[in-house]
Amino acid sequence: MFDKILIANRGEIALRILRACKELGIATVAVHSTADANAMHVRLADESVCIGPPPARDSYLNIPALIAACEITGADAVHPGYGFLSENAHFADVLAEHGIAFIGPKADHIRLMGDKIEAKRTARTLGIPCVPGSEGGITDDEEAHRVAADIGFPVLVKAAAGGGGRGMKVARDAASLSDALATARMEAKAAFGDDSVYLEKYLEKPRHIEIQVMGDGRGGAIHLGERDCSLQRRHQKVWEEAPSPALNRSERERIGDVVSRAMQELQYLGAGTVEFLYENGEFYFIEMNTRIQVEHPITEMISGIDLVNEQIRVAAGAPLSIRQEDIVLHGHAIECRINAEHPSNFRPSPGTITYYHPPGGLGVRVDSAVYQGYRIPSNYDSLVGKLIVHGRTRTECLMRLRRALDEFVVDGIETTLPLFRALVRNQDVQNGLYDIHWLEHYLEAEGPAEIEALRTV
Amino acid sequence: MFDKILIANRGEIALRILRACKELGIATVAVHSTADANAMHVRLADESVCIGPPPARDSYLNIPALIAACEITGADAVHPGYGFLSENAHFADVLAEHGIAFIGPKADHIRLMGDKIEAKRTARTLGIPCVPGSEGGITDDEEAHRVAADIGFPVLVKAAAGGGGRGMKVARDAASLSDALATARMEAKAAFGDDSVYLEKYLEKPRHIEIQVMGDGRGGAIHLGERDCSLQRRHQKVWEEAPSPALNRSERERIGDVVSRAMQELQYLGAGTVEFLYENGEFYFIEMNTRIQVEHPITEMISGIDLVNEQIRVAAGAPLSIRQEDIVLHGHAIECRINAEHPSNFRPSPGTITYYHPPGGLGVRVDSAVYQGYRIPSNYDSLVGKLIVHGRTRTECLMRLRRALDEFVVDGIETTLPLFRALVRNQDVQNGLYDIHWLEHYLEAEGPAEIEALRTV
Amino acid sequence: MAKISPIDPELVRELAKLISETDLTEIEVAKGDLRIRVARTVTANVVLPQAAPVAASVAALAPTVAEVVPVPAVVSLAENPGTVTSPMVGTAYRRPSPDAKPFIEVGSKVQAGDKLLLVEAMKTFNDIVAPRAGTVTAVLVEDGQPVEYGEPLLVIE
Amino acid sequence: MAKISPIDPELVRELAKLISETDLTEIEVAKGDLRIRVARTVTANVVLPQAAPVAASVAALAPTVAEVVPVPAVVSLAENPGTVTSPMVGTAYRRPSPDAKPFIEVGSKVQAGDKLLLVEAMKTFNDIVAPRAGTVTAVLVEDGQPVEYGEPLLVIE
Repeated sequence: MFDKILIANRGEIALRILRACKELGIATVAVHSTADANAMHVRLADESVCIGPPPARDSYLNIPALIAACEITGADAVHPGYGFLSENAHFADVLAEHGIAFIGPKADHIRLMGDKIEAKRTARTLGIPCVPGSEGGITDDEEAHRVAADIGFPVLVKAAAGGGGRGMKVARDAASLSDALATARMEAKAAFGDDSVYLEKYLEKPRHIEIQVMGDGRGGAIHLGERDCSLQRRHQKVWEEAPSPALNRSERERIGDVVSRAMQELQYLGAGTVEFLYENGEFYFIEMNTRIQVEHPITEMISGIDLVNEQIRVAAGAPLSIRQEDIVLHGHAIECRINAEHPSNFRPSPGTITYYHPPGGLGVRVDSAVYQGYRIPSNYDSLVGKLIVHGRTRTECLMRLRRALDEFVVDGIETTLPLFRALVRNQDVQNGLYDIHWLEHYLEAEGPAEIEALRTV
Repeated sequence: MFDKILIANRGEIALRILRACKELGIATVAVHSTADANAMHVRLADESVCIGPPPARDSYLNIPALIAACEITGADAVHPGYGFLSENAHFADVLAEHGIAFIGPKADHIRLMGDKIEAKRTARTLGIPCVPGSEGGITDDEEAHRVAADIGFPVLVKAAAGGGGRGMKVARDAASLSDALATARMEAKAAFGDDSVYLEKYLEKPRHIEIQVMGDGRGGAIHLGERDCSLQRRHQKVWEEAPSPALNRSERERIGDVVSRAMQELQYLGAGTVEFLYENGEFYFIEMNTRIQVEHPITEMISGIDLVNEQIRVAAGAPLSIRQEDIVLHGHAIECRINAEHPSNFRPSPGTITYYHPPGGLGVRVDSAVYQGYRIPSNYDSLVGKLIVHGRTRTECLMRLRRALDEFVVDGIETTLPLFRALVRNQDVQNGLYDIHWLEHYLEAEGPAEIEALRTV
Repeated sequence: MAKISPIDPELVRELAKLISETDLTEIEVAKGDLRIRVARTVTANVVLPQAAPVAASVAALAPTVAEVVPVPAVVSLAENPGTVTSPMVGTAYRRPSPDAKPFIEVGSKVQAGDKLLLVEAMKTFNDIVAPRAGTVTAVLVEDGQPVEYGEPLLVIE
Repeated sequence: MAKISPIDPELVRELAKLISETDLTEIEVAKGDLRIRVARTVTANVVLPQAAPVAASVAALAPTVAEVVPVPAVVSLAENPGTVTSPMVGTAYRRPSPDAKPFIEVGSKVQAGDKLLLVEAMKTFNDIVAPRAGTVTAVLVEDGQPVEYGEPLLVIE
């Protein structure tokens, strides 16, 4: 096992990693920019090193500074958290050159999954379902009709040379396909001087479903079920739950099995997430994240597995602590990402927290690095904390979330708490009837009024 | 189900009950003395009623005031919490007369278990093991030897008319029994004018082990395993854990089976705890508490059952939500009762909390009704809050408890946090090697110095 | 100096007015052998936003929130020595029976011991009597209104 | 005495204005036998015990706590315009090689651009040069001492 871990991150994930280290009896080194000298993880760490000025490129992304911090403290491993250098293969390489362990996947796998085209090709090779479409450009209408019938309507006709939405047409049935092809070709020709197009299955109301995996790097790999992260705003996840209200057990086992077998074949090491769009019972690969994710706690709540603890163990060469057959998912968990933002117009609201009182009691977990008197710096993301709630059923979880949101007090700054108070009361959310577009539509319609009504009375 | 529950209590348990009500969608009425007008449960309740001045006898123990509060708010049920009126059969009767449900056992069972002699007789009848001894007074030495051989040495020779330790002698073997009998008789004769004595098994280093039960009042009853509450100071529990480090699975199942069958026979309703002393693999009944207990959360953490939710359901006539065979105990949980007291001399320290930051993260639960700026009144008990920690193993639980205790900040008053920081680092505690006398001995020996060293650096 | 009081109340009042007007905490003036120093401790209002935020968030979140008794108002009324408060939780009645006329009205002159109201709790009617003689200047409860312990019922001046 | 008030309200008001304008907490003026003193307690800065309690409890609990850089000292030294701070995390060296003599000592006169120290990070030695001419009045690091970003290395006056 490692003796001393340097935590190359800040905020709640730095604290999360610090807690896992303490619980494993491993000494901790916090690094921080000058803006984070008073951060909670700095205060609680055994040692701390200031690595640079506030801009992330000069501090949290500063590889020489991080290596030097390892050297002067004698840290034998680095946990990169999420964001920053967590998916930087070069960082993993440099650490390896210096004989310092990187708590994450092999550099090759980071590189592979960081290249979106290569990632998709690999996924397909590994048997992970991708969005079906024509292999290459199509110039023949008959062939287009054959391919469309094969992948099923609606289909998206895309200019092969295209991008930015130009030359993209949706055909909902065979009758409209010829028109769509003609129009797309014309636009493609005009825009790119090339009228070849390709077809792809068009997903109208997909959900975002991702599978948590964990591998030992030697061909052992398991999955820990899915998370449903469909409630997004500008591609940012807002509310995540596990399991997905849309999946049944056999779907879960089917996709979980596919993914874990792929990870075994890849000899994947550490924690990872395979992300899919999901519609009408089918999964379509988007990308793979080769790191711990913000929303990992909901998987911990239903599986009983400490994912960061597990990351550290396998990075140190230990086998996985659990076998696939030992994993039993219990109940339901939801995470709300509480940001320092106006709850309905999402304007950032950095500043000092003048009063802070997190909720407590059964089934309530708060992962947050803030405290009363803490000033949220404007240099980094606006995450105040994550409220994670567990219940024996989804209904119990929703009721508990509602009461926990009602107890949560964060004063001095604007937060997105009222957004979640509105969401937990929303019929669609309660029924689990939402897709990746739902939240954007809600925020364009009745959302802002409902959120504002729940700010204060 | 009930529409509106009046919570006839204060502090953390009032908040605990309020949370359960909110999660069931039941409206809440908080009652409070004038000293508790700013209490958290009052602030979070749907309605609140001031029922009297600070002394408990005029407020929280004031039955007419509580009935009147039910009447003016239209509450259809009362949850009494623990302490105060929770084991007052008369209160249950008066509520029944007024057509208000009492969320607790039948009045007869409260009465039965409230009478210590009657409780022991009933326990014996129900097959619950009690401390073995002679049936009545013994005057004949030969009979005494026969009985002693039967119950096993060491035995306690007690004056039948005695009390307060006078006329009590311990005989460790047959050889010393005659002496002990003679001395005890002489002292008994001198003190009470009656030299008849009786024999009882003498427990030298017992543990306090209690079994959590839950009954539907119609003959359905289950147990949820045990709690080990041996770490006590002046008969006050300080640190509780579940499961007990001293019990194995077959012992747990054996005593659980005995107790749940007894509760079935009794047609017990609601939550209850059967308390035992435990030594050398044997259980000896002490008493039964006919209420929810302070330490109930550790059972919730390992069983996944919300005991207060279950109490409310069965009080409303619902069946138990779980069968015995559905109960699987997962991992290990420890509760620390953090009091507003000096950590080594236990002088009460009421006052205002000037800074409050509870720990968070995976496996950490805080049940507390305090907040920054809250003044702990001197009128009631000194419980600041309960820190409850869960882990997959006892070791993980201890490591997590240690890090959670390190994160916990309560300023402005003295608290017993340093006591727990010392206990979690203690070898005996880590090894689970303690009995009901351990903490008192520790506090007379190295305890105070170790605790003081962990106050501040 | 010994003959007349060295204190000039007017002077002190003038300084007091000045100190509060100017937001100062201390003024010292000396002229000749007269020296006056006035000071004011600005109550270091370590305004812990206790009640407010929690109450606000609760109120914000519980659309079913019932009428919470306005504690600040109660406190200030309760501090008025002429206020008669309820000695128990119950229901206040202003008349002995539904058809009878109220025991008292605003303006009624009362003697110590005069019956003012009834508070019913557990089917028992408890007399609320005047603690002293005076005139009823305010009646703060409706007939049949639920009252809690310590709630102001009426004011006798 | 009684005829004219010793208080000149205008004077006090003027002083009050001055005190708040200047951020002073006390002004005393004497002229002839008139003496006026005004004071203002700066609004009790709701001192949130942020750093203290957490740090204290942490320190209390982690017997393995390593040397935490004394932030207050750093801050005050860092504010000194003559202080040269480390531009990176690394290990500071005072001499070009183990046998050589130090680049500078306390009392050394330096020109802008003179080499003062080396900071090694990732096997690279980085020169720390004098930002201006002056005399070295303090050297704050030992040879081979780990330094963090912004840590004061020496002072040139």
